[in-house]
Amino acid sequence: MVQQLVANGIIAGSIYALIALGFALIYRTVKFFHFAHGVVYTVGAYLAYTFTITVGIDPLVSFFLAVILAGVMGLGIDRLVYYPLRRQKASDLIFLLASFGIFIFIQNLIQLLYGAQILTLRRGPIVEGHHVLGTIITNTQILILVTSILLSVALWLYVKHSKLGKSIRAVSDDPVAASIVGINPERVIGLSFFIGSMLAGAAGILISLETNLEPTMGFTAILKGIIAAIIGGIGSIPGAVFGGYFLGMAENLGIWKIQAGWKDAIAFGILILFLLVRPGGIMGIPTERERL
Amino acid sequence: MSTILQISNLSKSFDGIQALNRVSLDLPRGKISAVIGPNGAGKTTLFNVLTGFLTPDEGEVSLGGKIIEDMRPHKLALLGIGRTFQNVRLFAQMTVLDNLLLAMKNPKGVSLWAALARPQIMQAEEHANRARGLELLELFRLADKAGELAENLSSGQSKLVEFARLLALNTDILLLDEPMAGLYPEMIETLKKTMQALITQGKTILFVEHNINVVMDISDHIVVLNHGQKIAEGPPQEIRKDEKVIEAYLGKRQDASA
Amino acid sequence: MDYVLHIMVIASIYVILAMSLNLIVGFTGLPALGHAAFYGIGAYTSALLALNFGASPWIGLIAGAITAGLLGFVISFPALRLKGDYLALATLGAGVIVYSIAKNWVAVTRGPMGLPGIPGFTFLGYPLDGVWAYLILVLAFVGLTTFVIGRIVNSPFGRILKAIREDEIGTQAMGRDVNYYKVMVFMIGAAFAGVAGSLYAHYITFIDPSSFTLMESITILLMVVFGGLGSLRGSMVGAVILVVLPELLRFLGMPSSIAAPLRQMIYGLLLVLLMIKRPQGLMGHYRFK
Amino acid sequence: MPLLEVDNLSVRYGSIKAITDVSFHVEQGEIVAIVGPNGVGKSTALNALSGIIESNGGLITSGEVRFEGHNITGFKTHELVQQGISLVPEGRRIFPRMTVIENLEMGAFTIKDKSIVNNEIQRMLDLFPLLKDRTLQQAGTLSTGEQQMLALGRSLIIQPKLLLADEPSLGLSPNFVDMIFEKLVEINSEGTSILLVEQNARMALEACHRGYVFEMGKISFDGKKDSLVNDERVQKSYLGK
Repeated sequence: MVQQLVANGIIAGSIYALIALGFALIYRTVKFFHFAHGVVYTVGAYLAYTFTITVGIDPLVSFFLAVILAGVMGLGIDRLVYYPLRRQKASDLIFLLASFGIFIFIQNLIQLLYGAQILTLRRGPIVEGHHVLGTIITNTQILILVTSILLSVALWLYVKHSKLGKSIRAVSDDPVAASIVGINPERVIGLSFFIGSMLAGAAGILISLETNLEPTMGFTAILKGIIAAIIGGIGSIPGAVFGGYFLGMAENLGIWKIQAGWKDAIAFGILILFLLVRPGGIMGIPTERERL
Repeated sequence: MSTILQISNLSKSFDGIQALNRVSLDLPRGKISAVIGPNGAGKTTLFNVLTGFLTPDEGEVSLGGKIIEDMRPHKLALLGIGRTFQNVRLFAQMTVLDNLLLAMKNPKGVSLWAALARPQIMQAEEHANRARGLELLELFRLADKAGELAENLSSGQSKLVEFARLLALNTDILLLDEPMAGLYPEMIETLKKTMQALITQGKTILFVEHNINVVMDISDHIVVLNHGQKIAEGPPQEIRKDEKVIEAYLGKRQDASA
Repeated sequence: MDYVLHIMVIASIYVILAMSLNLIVGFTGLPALGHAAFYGIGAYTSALLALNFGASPWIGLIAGAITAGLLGFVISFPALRLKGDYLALATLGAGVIVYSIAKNWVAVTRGPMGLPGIPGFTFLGYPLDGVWAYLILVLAFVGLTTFVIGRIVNSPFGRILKAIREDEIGTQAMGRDVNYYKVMVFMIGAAFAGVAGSLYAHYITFIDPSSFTLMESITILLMVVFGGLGSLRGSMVGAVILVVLPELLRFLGMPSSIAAPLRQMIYGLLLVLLMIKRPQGLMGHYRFK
Repeated sequence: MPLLEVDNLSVRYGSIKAITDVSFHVEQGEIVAIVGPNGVGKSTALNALSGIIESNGGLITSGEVRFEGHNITGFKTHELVQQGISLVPEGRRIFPRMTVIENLEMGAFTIKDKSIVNNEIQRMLDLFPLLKDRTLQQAGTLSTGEQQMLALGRSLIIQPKLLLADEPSLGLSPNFVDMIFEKLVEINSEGTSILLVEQNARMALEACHRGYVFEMGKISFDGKKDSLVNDERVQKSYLGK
């Protein structure tokens, strides 16, 4: 029982980590809560469904396409909505509300186009999983875990070592200083939206291999992603991964003795606790002190 | 000369910088004192600690001989230490008169109960406060701006309204953070006269200012900070000749070291 | 005709919700995203008292206001430490927790099955079972809310709230204890939302957790933002328009599988456009800082 | 033709006039110092020509800035690097969570050729030996003086034609102040023109070829090094008459 909960926690954590990663990457450069990140995740899943099931393209090719398009969509949201707000020097709350608006709009657009019914990407019979250390793990779950870890490591390496990745860190540290050395902060913001949104799209596709697609799937996902990012220390990449797994485990072990319906309450309880006690998160970058 | 505010061994560091380093000073009652020093000397930090917006790492402040225990900003304001801010903090989307009314004591009218059930009592008090607010604005010839939103004022007018608001708060000690910055020469003269008039009414002023001519002109006492430490203290004519002060401002004299 | 009156009752309940949220968000500048929690707790308190103890809806309404107010007291604590996005997220989280309780504490709330058969209001022994009668009752509470919140925001007390919205540090420098006002505002706003919840429960006679979701909180917030932060009249107009507008879709003969998402799409688009073009809303002057 | 010409520049922050009708220029090969007490608009002048005031909410209301004869008024900060203008900003603004090496790499962001970048980084480490043992340290953990060295190195890595330095001695201990000024003179002797904004008037005037003295948003007087170093008006502008 406990082993199975741990295993479930790790799988859930893999997905949370991916969403939190993209969210954190974007947060680093723009410093507001891109809530609509959740709907990019949904779109990723529905695009993959459309390409594989409706159009009938090879799954691997269609997943690849869906991920790229999710990235383009994130970039589009930034240019269309956030860029004008940045020009107006709007407050964080205005960004957040606008982000809610985008989320609601696209989620319901999906509902209109695909209907509210549950769709599935899975084909063929359900294969029984492998028995590992007293738990049952399916091939899909192994795929989720491995992909999540690979993408996390790839992103970490990219940001740590590539020139463009470093420019993301530079803008994150100090956008003005970045422009002093000749970096165009707007381009870096665009880059972070593109990469971050691809990660969200990938997470959406992975989860829809495991469970079903619903238009509202992005909602809980982004909330969990934000919580994971905050637990890990908002903006930190290893922190986001850690936060994702921590949250996945906490939720699943939390329901050991109580019903599964309390997962969300547990997640938000942890969030509020963190916000009040340790707002910087575990690997947090200290937020700049408010100056008088 | 009696001391109204006694500051002893105040230290504060943040972001790895020692912004205040064991600063002690006695603020003489009923005088104008100035804090000067180059950029980053710790002047504004000193103000922020004295008004409770920053908690000191060590040291204490006593008012009228008694150590202040509760250093929360609103408590200090009620105890009689009022301030203005370097970047003028008016309530931008409220009228000029409302800005002043916010500072005034209204023991009867500010409660929720008064708002709901006793509007007439509230109104009477409100009436008196309004009259007093207009009077204060008139001091700076700004009474005609009473109904204007604060965000529509020029920078000079904002400064004066913030000063008038501090007078409405009616504290014994006034801490002014760069009161002259952004003012026209005529306005500077008005403000200087007002500061001197306040002293004759028994108020005590401590101010930070970059306009050195004003500082030298109206201060009874000058404290010089550099790198968070007090490097000199005394009347204007002494401060101006103090080699340590000159060095803090202009740098080391090259020929002297050679 | 009854349909029109029904829409008016619903719109009036949203007017109360929007005005009470406006007190917190628009007048005091605290971004609260969990208003549906107060609304829900008022509804559940009132309904459970009536169903389990046969309490009069009037008692339930008062009890609902009190429990919601107490929840407001609890939720105000994050507001003392957090600002901006973080406060929004914490209140949103509190809303989700309350929703989870309604959904999972089956022994008391019957969970997703909801509470059917909630009795209606009576007045001096006469049941208010016609829509007309109920509309008058709800409008009376709209009047009460307008009176109380109107008095508050137009008093010296309200002036301090607006000062907090403008600049907390400046307000403290004026000798005002900002924390006290924040707690009070959350309690009052929550209490009125509780009243709205009670009115809703006894009107519809059935409640379940789906009426008190985060989406509901966002809808109420949209009404406030759309009408104008810091404008009570704006909240009235905002609530009425956003309740009536989607109903028009139904008149165009759209099936609800299209009308429902279309309505949400309109809300979403409106929110985005407002933020870009007119963040102060229809009748407001205040802009989020 | 002067390297940099600033004509009648006026800047406003909201309704506050920060500088009014300020004109100055820098000739090829010069160190030009702008001195004066706090809050008189020295940094504003520099930030206006580097495009930084826009992100601080400032606005150029009139005037023109020319570099090598081209009008560069209102250029974005990141576009100036392409012109060969490099800024050492006030408060250093190194990237605190990146290592010393990474800071230097970012300074070379506009250089495409990797081998050139590596050579230039090496050159900077030779110029500022203090940074050599700390290449992998997070820049935020350096001392203020070391951070200033790093900021200087980060700006010099592209071999700018003009270096703009804003209060490089601010908050530094005396031996670091000396070191910074020595480096500036050294850099200049290798051909980089420098515009230096400094509160530390004695050091700055000693190091420069020409200087301008700011008072209350305007230039009150200017002159060659020798005339300014002994001018009593300088001290008066700081400590009153």
